[in-house]
Amino acid sequence: MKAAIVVFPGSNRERDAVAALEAASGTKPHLVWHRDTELPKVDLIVVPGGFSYGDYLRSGAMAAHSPIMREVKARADQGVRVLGICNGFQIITEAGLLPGALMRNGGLKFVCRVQHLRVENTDSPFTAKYAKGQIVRYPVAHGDGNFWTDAETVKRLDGEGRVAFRYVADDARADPRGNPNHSVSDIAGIFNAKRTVLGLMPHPEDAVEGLHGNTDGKPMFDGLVEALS
Amino acid sequence: MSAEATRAQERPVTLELAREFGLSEAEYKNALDIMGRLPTFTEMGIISVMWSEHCSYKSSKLWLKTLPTTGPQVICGPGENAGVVDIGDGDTVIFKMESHNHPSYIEPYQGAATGVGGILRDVFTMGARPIANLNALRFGSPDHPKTRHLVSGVVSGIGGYGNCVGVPTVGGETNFHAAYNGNILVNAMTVGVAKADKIFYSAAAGIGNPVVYVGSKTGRDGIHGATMASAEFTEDSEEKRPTVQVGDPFTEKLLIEACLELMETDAIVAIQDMGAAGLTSSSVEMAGKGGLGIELTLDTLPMREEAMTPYEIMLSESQERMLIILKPGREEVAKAIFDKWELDFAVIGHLTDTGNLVIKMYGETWCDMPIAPVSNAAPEYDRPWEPTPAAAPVPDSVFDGYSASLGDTLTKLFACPDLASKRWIWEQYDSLVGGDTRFMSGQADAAVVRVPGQTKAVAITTDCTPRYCLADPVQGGRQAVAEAWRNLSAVGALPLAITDNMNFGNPEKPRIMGQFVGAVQGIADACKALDFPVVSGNVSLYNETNGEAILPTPAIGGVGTLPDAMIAVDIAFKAEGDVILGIGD
Amino acid sequence: MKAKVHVTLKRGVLDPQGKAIAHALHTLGFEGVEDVRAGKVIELTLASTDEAAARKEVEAMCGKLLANTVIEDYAIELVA
Amino acid sequence: MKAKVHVTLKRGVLDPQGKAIAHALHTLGFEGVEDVRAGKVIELTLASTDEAAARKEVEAMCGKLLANTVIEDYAIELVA
Ligand SMILES: Nc1ncnc2c1ncn2[C@@H]1O[C@H](COP(=O)(O)OP(=O)(O)O)[C@@H](O)[C@H]1O
Repeated sequence: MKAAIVVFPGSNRERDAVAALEAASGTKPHLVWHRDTELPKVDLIVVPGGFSYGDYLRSGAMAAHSPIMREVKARADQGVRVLGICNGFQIITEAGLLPGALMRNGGLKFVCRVQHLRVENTDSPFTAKYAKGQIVRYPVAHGDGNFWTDAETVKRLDGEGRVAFRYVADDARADPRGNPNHSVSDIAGIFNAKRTVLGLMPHPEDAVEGLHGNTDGKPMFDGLVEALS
Repeated sequence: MSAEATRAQERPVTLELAREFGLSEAEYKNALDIMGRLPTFTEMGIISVMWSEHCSYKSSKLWLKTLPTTGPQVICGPGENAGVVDIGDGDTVIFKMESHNHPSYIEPYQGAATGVGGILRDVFTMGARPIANLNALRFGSPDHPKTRHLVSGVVSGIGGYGNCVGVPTVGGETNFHAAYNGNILVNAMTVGVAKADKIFYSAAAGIGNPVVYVGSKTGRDGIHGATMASAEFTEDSEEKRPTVQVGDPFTEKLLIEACLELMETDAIVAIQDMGAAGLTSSSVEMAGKGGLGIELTLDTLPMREEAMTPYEIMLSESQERMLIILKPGREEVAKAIFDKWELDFAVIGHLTDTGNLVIKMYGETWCDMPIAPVSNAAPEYDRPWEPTPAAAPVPDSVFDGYSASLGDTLTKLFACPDLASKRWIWEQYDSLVGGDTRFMSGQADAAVVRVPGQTKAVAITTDCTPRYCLADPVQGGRQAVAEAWRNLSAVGALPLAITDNMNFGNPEKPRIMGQFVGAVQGIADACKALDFPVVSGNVSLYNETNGEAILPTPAIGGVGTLPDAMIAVDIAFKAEGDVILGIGD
Repeated sequence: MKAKVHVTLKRGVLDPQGKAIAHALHTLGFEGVEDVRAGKVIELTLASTDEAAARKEVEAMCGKLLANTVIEDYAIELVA
Repeated sequence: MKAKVHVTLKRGVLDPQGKAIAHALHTLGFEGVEDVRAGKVIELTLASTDEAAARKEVEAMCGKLLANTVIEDYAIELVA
């Protein structure tokens, strides 16, 4: 599997993504600087976490309008898999690859903790290695993770199997206390209609080795390698 | 702006002006003697900043010299931007702790945020990639009307800055005590790693070499901030507000990446961040350490505001700026890197053999001052001090009314703000970015962070128990160092060295000076006994409001190393039936 | 020419910041506060001196960057 | 009665957000943007119907909570 990671001024989890992808695939992903207008030919594009442009104005807004994102969109249209993590989720959502918007956390505070999630759909290369309904633990670390869309869209996303992950409480139940940011319907991550694009707030790339105390994120990268090699 | 307009804004140089700038009459006379003439307005401003407590350490220097600062592991001790310690295989760990107490009291979010920014620059300026931040915080009583606002602002400011630059905040400590009601303490620590053969120092070299300014533009931020940090608070010091700066962590992140990229080339002779007293202290220190002169022409310096005077530019404390001496002919290489990261870059001068600081602007010379004599003449005081009298034994009656029930006592202890969980603080800090965090806040006695790309790790802790230091500064100083040592050992690390942040009241009071002297002595004792040298540090004095001093608070930041991050041990009991051992006296 | 762009959350979108401010004001004893909404103002200094052209330009900026019309409304105010 | 509180950074205080927005607008081709400052608006719905009383109340809210007068200025606009 060949992967590219798009780096914006202010990205800060690109190294984490490099490590996770390299461990899973055995090849170093390309780092693509935001001012490049050309993307190498790859099977997967990752938009990593961080604070692109300082998260000023709205998280992800400025990066979403940079030239490289036009190229990312074009590739996504051709079916290239795109994974937006945290700030990357905000960026691809602002760029229109996914519906809805990411707002300030309901508690108005940045939240960093290990979070329980339920895998809602396994019919994608991102989630194929999980079982439907499986509870996994990924860290979250964000201030603007409050996913919002209108009730009708939530229903549609659910109906089309496009909710990838939901926040749950530590005892695996749906519980407002399990939701770190007050996102609508406890949504933590969603797919596009073809399930070739995934955006999620939690960080699977920070749960892939013993040092992290948790390897629940590893199946996502293993699944991608298996599907895209 | 013109030379005339600048002159129109200047005030005559008199003893009265010098006093306003924070100098004493003796210091003013000394300045006249050294210059051999009446200093210009710009020169007076520069001298007053160089001789401020904050920059000159005039009250503390004598005592700091008594701390042990060497050892086989020490590559660079105090005197540079941060301390450098060997961790084997050609790797080093570079770290320092610094206070941002006064600004954080005035504007908690920005004060704390810029504190984090400043300490990060101290560390990456030496060539290190920052891998961890910690913070040692002291607030007033929880029921004081200001405390809630201060805590919430400081914590979100530390998070706001650290999270954005992508350096994990992995630990710290937080105490509450009424003695900090009017003077909170915000001490921030950064730890970075660098290759031993890729460390950058601040001493300028090479007559004629270009002096380069990079980073954010200069505004009128914090002019005379360094002297504010050296003055005692009164009720009306909130009037001094505009001296607070706003931090831009996004620019700092770009600055880190750009500087580290430039450091990969061989273009740099010397580099230093513009911290307190900005361009003044960076240019004077760099030239001074190299025994050279420096000539700056400020017209091309990137400015954010219009009509700035040389005085304002030299004293501005705008954040996220660095000063670099380049090898001749490397300007283009360097400029290309800063262009890539979209940061300002300007050649603003060159090194000379005169030994003088020369400042030109608008076609005129505003400062022509001999650096060494002014630096060397920075006052150094042997302030009178009184040893702290032995504390009276605690009478048994103190325990009257305490329940004998262990359960009740435990509940009481859990509820005490100093012992209560600090989760609500550290959940606001990104402790995981980088993917190298083994233990963060709450998991173990010290934080453990793997050296990027390697198996080995560093362990880091901050410690101090101010009430011990109040009762007995010597024992309190020893205890803080010993606790740092124990916390590092407890995770399985070999303790290497410490940084300290000495927070005290007004040193002109013999009682307070005695606390300082005692704490230094205690730290020195413990460091010697444990082979645990001090490699960097910071002093914050005059933490008093209306004559009420804080508790003596010598915060200790300890660093150790482990050959493998995975051998580190946390505090969680692992399995039923495991044996519990208690060791020690 | 100067332009002020006022960006507010759409009706129906929950405003956690406004809610938090309202709560804080109540705690401070300002009982008479019934509702709070938090928004942004972006003040632009433009080279353009022509009002119609300026408005069109600012409209375009809002559509492209300044507001996220999924959740936000905007209003433009020109100041000569 | 409604009140709008406009909170802006004091002159001379660095506005990292405004700086970044200006930069992004230039990148998007809006060359005519000379300067950008970012501020906040807080819209309050008040029980009070008396203009003078309302203004006094909002003044107090600004001083206590809504603006940070160390680095920010504020302006109050009342809408009946
Ligand atoms: N300001 C802070 N920032 C980050 N972590 C903190 C802070 N204050 C306390 N902590 C964390 O909370 C935990 C408990 O702190 P403390 O009671 O001082 O522990 P100990 O005495 O065991 O070192 C530690 O892991 C410490 O790192």
